[in-house]
Amino acid sequence: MSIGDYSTEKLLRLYRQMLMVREFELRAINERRAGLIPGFIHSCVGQEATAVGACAALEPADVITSTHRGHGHLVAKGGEPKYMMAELAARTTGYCGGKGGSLHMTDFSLGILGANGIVAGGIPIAVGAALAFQQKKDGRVALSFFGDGATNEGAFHEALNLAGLWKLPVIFFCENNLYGEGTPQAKQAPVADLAIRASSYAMPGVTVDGNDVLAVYEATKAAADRARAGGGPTLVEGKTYRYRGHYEGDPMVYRSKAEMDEWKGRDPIVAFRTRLLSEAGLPEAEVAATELAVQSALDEAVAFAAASPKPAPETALAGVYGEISGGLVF
Amino acid sequence: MSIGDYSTEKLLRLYRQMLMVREFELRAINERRAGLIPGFIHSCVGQEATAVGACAALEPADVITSTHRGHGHLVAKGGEPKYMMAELAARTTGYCGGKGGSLHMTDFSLGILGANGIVAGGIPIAVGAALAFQQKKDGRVALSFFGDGATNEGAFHEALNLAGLWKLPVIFFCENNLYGEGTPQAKQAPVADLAIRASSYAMPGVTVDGNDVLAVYEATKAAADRARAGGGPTLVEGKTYRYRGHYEGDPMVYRSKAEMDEWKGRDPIVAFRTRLLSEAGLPEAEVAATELAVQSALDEAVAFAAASPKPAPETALAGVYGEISGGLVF
Amino acid sequence: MRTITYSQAIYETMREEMARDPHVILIGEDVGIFGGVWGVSGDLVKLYGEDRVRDTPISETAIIGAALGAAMMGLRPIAEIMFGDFLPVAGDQLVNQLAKARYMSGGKANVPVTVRITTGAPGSAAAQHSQSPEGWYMNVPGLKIAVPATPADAAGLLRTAIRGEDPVLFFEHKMLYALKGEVSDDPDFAVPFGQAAVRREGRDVTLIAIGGMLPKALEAAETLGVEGIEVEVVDPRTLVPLDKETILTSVRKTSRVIIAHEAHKRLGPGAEIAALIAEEAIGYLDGPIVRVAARNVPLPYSPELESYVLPQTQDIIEAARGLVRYRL
Amino acid sequence: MRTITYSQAIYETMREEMARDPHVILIGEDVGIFGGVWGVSGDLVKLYGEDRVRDTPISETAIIGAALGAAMMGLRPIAEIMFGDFLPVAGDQLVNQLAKARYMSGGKANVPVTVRITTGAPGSAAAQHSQSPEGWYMNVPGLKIAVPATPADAAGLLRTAIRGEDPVLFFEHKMLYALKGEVSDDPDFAVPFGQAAVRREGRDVTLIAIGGMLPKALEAAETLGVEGIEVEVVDPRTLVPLDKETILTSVRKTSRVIIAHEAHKRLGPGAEIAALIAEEAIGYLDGPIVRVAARNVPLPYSPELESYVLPQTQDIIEAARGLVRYRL
Ligand SMILES: Cc1ncc(C[n+]2csc(CCOP(=O)(O)OP(=O)(O)O)c2C)c(N)n1
Ligand SMILES: Cc1ncc(C[n+]2csc(CCOP(=O)(O)OP(=O)(O)O)c2C)c(N)n1
Ligand SMILES: [Mg+2]
Ligand SMILES: [Mg+2]
Repeated sequence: MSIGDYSTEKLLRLYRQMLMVREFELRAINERRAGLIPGFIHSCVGQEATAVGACAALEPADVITSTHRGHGHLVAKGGEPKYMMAELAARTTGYCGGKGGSLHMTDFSLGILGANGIVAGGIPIAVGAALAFQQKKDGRVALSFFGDGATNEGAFHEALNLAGLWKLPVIFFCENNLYGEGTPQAKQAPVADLAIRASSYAMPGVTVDGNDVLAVYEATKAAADRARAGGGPTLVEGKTYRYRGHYEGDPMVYRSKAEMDEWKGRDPIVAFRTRLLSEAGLPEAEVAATELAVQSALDEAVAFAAASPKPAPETALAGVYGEISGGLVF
Repeated sequence: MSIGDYSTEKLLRLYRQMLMVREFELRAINERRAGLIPGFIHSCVGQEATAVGACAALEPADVITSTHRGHGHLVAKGGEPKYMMAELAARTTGYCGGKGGSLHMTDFSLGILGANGIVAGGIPIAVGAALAFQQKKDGRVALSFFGDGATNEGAFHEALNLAGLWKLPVIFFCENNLYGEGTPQAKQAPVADLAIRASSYAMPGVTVDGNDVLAVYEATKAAADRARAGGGPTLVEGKTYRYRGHYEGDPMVYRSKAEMDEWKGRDPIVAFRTRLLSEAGLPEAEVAATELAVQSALDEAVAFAAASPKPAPETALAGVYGEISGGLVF
Repeated sequence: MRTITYSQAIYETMREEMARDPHVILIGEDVGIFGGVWGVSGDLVKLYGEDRVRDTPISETAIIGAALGAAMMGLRPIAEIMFGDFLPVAGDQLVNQLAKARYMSGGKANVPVTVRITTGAPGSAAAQHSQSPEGWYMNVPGLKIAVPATPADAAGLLRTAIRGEDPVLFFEHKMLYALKGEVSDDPDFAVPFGQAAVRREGRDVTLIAIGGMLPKALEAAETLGVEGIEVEVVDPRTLVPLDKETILTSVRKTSRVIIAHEAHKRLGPGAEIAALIAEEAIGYLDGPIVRVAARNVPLPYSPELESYVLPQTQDIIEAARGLVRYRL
Repeated sequence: MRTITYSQAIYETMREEMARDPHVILIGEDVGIFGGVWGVSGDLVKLYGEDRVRDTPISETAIIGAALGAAMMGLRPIAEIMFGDFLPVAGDQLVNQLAKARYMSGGKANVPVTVRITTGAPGSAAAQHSQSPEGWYMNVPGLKIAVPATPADAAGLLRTAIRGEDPVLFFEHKMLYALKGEVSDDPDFAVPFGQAAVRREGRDVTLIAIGGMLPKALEAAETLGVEGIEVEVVDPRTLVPLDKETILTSVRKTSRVIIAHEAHKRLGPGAEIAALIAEEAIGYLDGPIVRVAARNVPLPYSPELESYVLPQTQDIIEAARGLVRYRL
């Protein structure tokens, strides 16, 4: 597909989402410094195209599992910035009422089964969701995001094997940003393209430019179509890069400025904006309006979070179980 | 290599070991029925060539980790039938003084780091041994035996990745007997040749006829040579078949008599005996003498086990820790 | 009422619940054509097909994770873990995912997962096939833990687990599978969690027996009764939630407590029960809180060593005799 | 003597032991160039090279398994698990392999493995990065468990662990890393396992404080002292082996016990200590055995919720006041 085959609306939506992901995080980082946000933040600045391109290939009823670096996935799957910001600010109005924070945001109504603090922890869960879809024959698809580092966990292996075996409607999306915390990918696995691991599970594996939102979309769409048609799972690897530290505050001793600069020269948002104007011929004004809209949505989100109430301490005890039996030792 | 390239001594040793594995187990099964042996037994009858061929490629200082189906590995790595039988009979003279039983037999002096009751549990341990060898540069090699079913455990994946990454001197030997308990291999993984999984870890993978002891030996020898030369690990898959139940008593509802009969027609011991006589030209008398020697060693082993003392109950408390601090709550 | 084994009670409850609710599925190693290594799932695969009774690869992490994901999407999976010893292979999915999914989501995730797990020493199965992990996850909020000791409870607690909305670790003691007992014919027969059963009344000693220790406890109580020591045998039935009231009521009556379980003594489930009593009923006690449990060593293979390590009926009897003689 | 932080004490001990014995290696996620996510391993990779300080993939099962295998072959690995919450990812290798290797082999396997693990809530890290798993493996015979609460103990217990022959789970509390204290200059300075430390003497209440609770316990004792309640603060230092004698001696003296830990209350390590006291010193008690611990819910993200769930200094103070007023 060429960029001309996409509707203006679709292109703008991709652009808006990528921008929202980036600006949401930059705001959150600021608000954390300003004291609104108590917990730590793992940003995905630089990686917006994988989250947005992959989720654009899904239907609203499809589901995702996310990671510790999950803000992008949430926005891309339709997450509301104001509920996200409120969760980061630990407010009752946040996605988890302040109980989860960045690592655990969940919205079942949007098919977001949860960020996850455990590397590779969400992969088997996505496989389980896909099992339910296969069983119910409801045509839905599950997609699991995870990093390059996660592909070295046993959970990755077991989950992919089960999915390949049962031909489950699931997409395994590896965001290969070349590092797991401070350890380069080459020191974590002896293979450069992680998509090769698909062959152990008799499923297709494809590596795409993770900074090209359309390439990501197309690869994921093909995987989703195959999954929906009963063709089973796919492993998609998007090569990308995170600009900021593993977490905010990371001194980043493990990589060079030259490497970072090189990747910043391939910025997914800047590149896409250029293409929107030059190749797709979108008017600058429309693009600029989108940018303004993102900023004002974020102003609102921050204001909403700041104005929302903090949870009452005793409410910490609620929500552990679905059935509460009064008086029992829980 | 052709069979003519092997010394008579070597050929006879391979034959004796395979026969010992088989006869040891048949004796043990009998002795279990007779009441000498209290625990359960997972026999490897039919799979003797993988254990014997693989260990023949190792040096005495090399080490192995074994499985729940480990009697063959132990015999092949030099284990003494009498200490093995005594362990099965839960005597103080057994390999673990009666504390381990079939699932946990260990002899460090022979490089046997232990059978294992946990599927895939021994694989990371072998990798650790190989790490020590690499660190000490002592030229030793570790070999981990495991079944087809074990390749679906996360531990398999993590261990092979680490070994491939660090180029550790270790051999991963998969005894693919087509079943994990009652579940056929095809219902456990979507790939038929498990050696393909090596490619995820940038190591060579090879599939051999696991009923051909020389083929197993040669593949393992090549892997051991490579490992010793700093070339890193290899995944070797030997296709074979177990004749008896997963455990003694298994009703075997999951497979057909036709399938079993077909494999019995490819018996590794019978086939090798024929080749010894016809191709290698060994005199029948020499082969027969070997057979007699095995039987009398086993007579001795059983007598030794039966005559050995049972452990005193209180000795159950010893051997949990290396340093015992009197009076403390352990 | 019908008289069936503990194993049959579990099988029938699964069969009935699968008939009643198409969302109930069973996944695990060899649960299909093999019928379960312990024979419990029997012909379920013939009755409900390979789609709903799924043999899995040997992948405990994937089994628990898949059950969790499927539950979030509306199924009610029963996952079988063949030996409790293998639970740690699925450690993360149990501890960090299954247990916490609801809470982390702010209460939104529904997690109706029943994990059926065998427990206890079947005899000379050694250190990796004999453990009693009932207590291993009690320190992990979010899981419920059932320890049925009779066929009726096996059926009734399992039904509660399957129909409930929370993850349950359901421990089936291998040596109880053949135990026979009466089970209700009511297809809705369920035993609520958090209600202990007083299996025998007595005024002298409260004997809290967990899971596989119940038969031994009743045997000990019988012997002690002949000696004039009247033992009240309390079966907690679930460890989480724990029926504090029934336990404390009995303790207040007898003033003497023995807790018996097959798990190792150190920080086994009995430690929590003892601590609870020491916290809430200390003034009623006429003697130490005694735990009869496995010694703190891995389970050895040799029958002589093993029976020395495991708690025996005789150990309970001696503990009770000691207790009634005890003067504070 | 020098005054250094808890973190520095661990770093220096590793550095010294690596200098002393070439068999000591360090493996774990980001222990090399990153210097450890908690900064503890610092420049060790520069000092000892990538061969002895190995960054691993994110593979906790392989990390523990590799440490075990290497130890069997004569190395003395230190393995780092970044957050205690991740221990269950390596569950089988810890529970069924590392803990049991010696015993199953009939006592033959030597298993000198030190697993360094961070524990405790660093603040708003939520349910999967805040847990205190000190008790999770106490029911698994074969492991030793150290819970250093001071820089000196961090150094001394770590040296004992590294030089010992058994697997040790060494829990480093994240909120103690910056704590300063005096540490001996003796390069052989070691603190034996199984010897509790009485951190403050007192006749009214025995307060057993585990790991990160020690500073809070001492703070509470200070406040209570002003009120005339003299608290004896006992730091067990190791949970396995546990120094029963020091604990019981203190309890016999004060007749009142509080146990404080950051782990959840239900079947946290305090349950074993409480059960032990209830078993061996019941006649000395003038009141209930009180546990001050985290509530039985996963750790929430919100600071308000989190501090409600975690045990606070004030909770200890109130428990002590209640105890001295208590009449049996
Ligand atoms: C089981 C587990 N081990 C370790 C960690 C600590 N940790 C958090 S993120 C991370 C790196 C993950 O790398 P990758 O999968 O490549 O994702 P990225 O951070 O690059 O997006 C690590 C090691 C964890 N959260 N869970
Ligand atoms: C972690 C774990 N899961 C399940 C089992 C039960 N189990 C014992 S052997 C076995 C089958 C193993 O299959 P495979 O690896 O092919 O070896 P084989 O028995 O065929 O030699 C199973 C499932 C176990 N021991 N450990
Ligand atoms: Mg990464
Ligand atoms: Mg097999």
